[in-house]
Amino acid sequence: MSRFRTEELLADVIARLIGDVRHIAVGNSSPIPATAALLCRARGKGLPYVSLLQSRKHNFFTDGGVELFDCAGQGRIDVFFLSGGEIDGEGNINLVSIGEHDHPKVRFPGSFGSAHLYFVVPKVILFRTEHSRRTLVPRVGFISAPGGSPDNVHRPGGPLGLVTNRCVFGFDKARRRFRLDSVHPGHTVEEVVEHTGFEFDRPATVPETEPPSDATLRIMREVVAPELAEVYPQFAAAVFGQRLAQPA
Amino acid sequence: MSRFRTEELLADVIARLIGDVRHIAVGNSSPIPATAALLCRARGKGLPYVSLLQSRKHNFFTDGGVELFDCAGQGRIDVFFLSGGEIDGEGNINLVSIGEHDHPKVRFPGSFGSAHLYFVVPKVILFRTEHSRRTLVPRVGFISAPGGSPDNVHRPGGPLGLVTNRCVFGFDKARRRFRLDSVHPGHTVEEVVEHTGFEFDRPATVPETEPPSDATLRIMREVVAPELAEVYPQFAAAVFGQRLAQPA
Amino acid sequence: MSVIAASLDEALGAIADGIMLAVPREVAGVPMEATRALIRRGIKRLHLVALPTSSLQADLLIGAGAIATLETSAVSLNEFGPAPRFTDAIINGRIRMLDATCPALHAAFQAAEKGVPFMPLRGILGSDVLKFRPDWRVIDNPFANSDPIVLLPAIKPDVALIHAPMADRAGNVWIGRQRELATMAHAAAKTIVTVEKIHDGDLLADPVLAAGVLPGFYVERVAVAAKGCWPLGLPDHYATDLGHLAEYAKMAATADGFAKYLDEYVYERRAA
Amino acid sequence: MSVIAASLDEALGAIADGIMLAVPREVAGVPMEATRALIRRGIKRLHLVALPTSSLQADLLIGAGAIATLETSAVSLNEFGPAPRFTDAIINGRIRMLDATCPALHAAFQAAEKGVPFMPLRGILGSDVLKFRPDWRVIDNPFANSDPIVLLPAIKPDVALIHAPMADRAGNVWIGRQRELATMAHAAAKTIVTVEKIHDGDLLADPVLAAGVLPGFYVERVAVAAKGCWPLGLPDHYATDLGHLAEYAKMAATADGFAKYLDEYVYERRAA
Repeated sequence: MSRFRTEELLADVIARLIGDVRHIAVGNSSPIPATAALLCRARGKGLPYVSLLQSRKHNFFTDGGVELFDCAGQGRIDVFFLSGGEIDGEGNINLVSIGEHDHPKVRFPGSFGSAHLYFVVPKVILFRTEHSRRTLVPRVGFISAPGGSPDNVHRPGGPLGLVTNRCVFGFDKARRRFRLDSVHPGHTVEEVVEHTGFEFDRPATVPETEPPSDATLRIMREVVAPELAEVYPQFAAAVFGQRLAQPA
Repeated sequence: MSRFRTEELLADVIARLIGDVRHIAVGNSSPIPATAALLCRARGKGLPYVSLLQSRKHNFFTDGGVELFDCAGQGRIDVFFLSGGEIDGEGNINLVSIGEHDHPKVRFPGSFGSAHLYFVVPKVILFRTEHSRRTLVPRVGFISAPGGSPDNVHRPGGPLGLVTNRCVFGFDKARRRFRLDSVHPGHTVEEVVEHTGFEFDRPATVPETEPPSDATLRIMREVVAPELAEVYPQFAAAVFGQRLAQPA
Repeated sequence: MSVIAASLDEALGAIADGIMLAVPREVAGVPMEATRALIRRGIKRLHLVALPTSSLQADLLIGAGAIATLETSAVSLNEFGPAPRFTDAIINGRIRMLDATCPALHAAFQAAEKGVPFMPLRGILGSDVLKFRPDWRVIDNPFANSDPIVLLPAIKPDVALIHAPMADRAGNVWIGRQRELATMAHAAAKTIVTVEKIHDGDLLADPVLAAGVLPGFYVERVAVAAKGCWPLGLPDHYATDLGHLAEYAKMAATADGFAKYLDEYVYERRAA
Repeated sequence: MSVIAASLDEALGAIADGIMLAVPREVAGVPMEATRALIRRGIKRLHLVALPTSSLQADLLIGAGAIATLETSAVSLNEFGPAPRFTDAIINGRIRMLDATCPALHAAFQAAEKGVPFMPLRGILGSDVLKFRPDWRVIDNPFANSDPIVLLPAIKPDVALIHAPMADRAGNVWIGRQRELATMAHAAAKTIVTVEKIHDGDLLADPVLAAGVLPGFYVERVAVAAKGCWPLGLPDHYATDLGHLAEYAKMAATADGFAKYLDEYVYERRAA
């Protein structure tokens, strides 16, 4: 069996995309991005700040539900994560519905804060573990938040890239187009092309996604996993064998 | 000597102007309006709420300095008190300066919240204990807050009347003009005319201001005075002989 | 009349059919016991505004036929998947859905809190959220050249219904960090609160407690509802009943199953 | 680098000549010890924004020649009468005065807090406050017909300087009910805090304390300044030194007297 689990690979990939920042915020039901954020913090010296919105412990907000968005509006959130029932080749995300708006065929939960955060958070990392033509589409059925905006629109933020279970796409803001940056071990470019509904750029040779180092795996399993268990007990147990604890 | 002090008369007059309301707010350095507000509360059964902005005890606000103004904007403050270095016959008040704005001859502290509260508090009671041609002028040198507004301006609030050391003026919102409603005991209409710089309406016979009843004086001296002492120790001592306490 | 109601049903009296009712997100403490009481009473045609999202509460009210219009940013059962009655009602066009985005709802409540007709907000431009909200406006920022910005109209609910750890007999409610509960109360015409318990003494007297208090001035009625968020949790007090939510997700997947759920857990008063 | 500064002067390092400095009203706790330290350092050309009013602090800074522009709604010594150095500077045109009204300043800070360019506010129309603020705008409410409303541009201070009862070693500051201190910190690029004392342990760990906390995330530097508001008071902690304020009012009435006051109480460090 492999030296690491897919979740560990994806968390490591995301941690590298995050880079050197001051504040990472992670929304609900995002255990892998949360793992990546806590990994960055475990490596750093007191920084970055990590706000897990579902957590009481890893969350400094004291001003109610508006503080996350105010904080982002102030330019004080450097990284956030978004997903989508559909994501298209221009980085538009759909969290609402497919089909006629008033009588849709499919309904998703809703846009949450995406229509604001996608505009004001400099590094928005798109994340979807189902990489298929059903999820990665030519054109979304509903734009919860657009991947790009006209030049006169106030938009310090936007998509940095898209991480899936098969590969990593970078996003070219000028051309509003994804670029295949690496394919995960055990996956192929052909497979990515076959399962991606939108057009994307790619170099002549696409590198394999760099696997997590032993040092990184050790930090994830020994430092991050126990912290994660407060918010994602099932995930921490399944992935890291962390003993189950009742969530706070 | 008289059965009551001028301060007690004025507080009683103001209490009658306040009438039956839910929430009275009183700004800084306003001991007589504060006495009137606490008198209304002492007579009521739990109502009205009284917010003395200088007090910790008689002040329920927990949302910082903005709450007073938000509360007023919500229509939840029924009565407030304003004064002015100058007050003119249209109810305009001047809390800023006299003379050329950039090089004034006289400078007052500033407008405080008047430019907002005068618009949104239904019953604003103007109060000035120096009734002279220096303070009650034909036209203020600077409009901190206007007495009236055009019909298309959102203005649920405005002046109810003006109480001075000599008399009580009512305010006619339609005609934007004061009307002499009563003259305090020991003062005369001629004296009011002589010391008032603006034109005002008056009936053929102007009644004397009704003096406070013994019951009212008892409540003021026995119930209100001790409450007042927290915020206005000197005033409570001078007017009601309340033992001096260090302000909170 | 004391602000402390003799019964939960009495406290909920002001919540009439057809009103605009504001309710909080899950981590702020959802008044589920009160929600069940409203369903038992047969509440109808609500315009429900969930600030900014909802889970079991909205799904339950929708399934029970209590909702005409739903205004929020998302409804789901989180780790237990989509909210089945919400999804079913939308796909079959049984409720009017006003899709929003979280900070837009916060801003709209803050506009009402300040007594202003609207609040500006960045982002949203070019989204279909904006396209399907003709009640929202876009203006050019008057302080710049060619800088479009969205304006959200104030949301003024008839009633805000919230749950909190405790209240005193003057109706002062301790909300702690859940500041949006204060914003909701400031924005709403009336606020009704269920609490875990009554605090003897004055919550405003102690400066440390007072920092987390919604003043009774804004509160219409208070009723005690111990474990009032069940099966959802009340942060720092009790956890979500995950087993029950899993059961709800399974039962509510079908109309029949949902009807059984109502019979078992709503119409039959559960033992506290 | 620890957020807790080794000295008050070190903590104030970010407050450079010519910056926009935001300070709170008297009841919120005025950092007077820090103000004296800035005067000793010879701070110059400040754009001082007092949210929403000031008393001794503004008068002292004006008298010391530290202020180029003052933006606030009122300056006075309250029961001790007009603020003499403020009045003198205005009448002799020595400072640029931006007269405001309290809720307009609160709204302008809230605009910066939300990252929006402006905030609307009722009232103000027809006042000379508006007439002398060409940086304020009036638009027609887009949600109504012929409904003029004032828009205030966001105020984004370079530094907010505040005082609070306590902070922990992570820079979390307990501000209690003084919520505008959080708004100031959210609006400002940097926030510097003096505190009565350092709290051992994590102020965010206890939900009751946490309700009154400004998170260290927003705080640049913290310095201990016991009795840091003297001669002003810190509500719930110590009262205003009325005798000293009376003395100040008398001395500051003349330029010579004010110079003597500076020598005695500012340049000569008072015994703590």
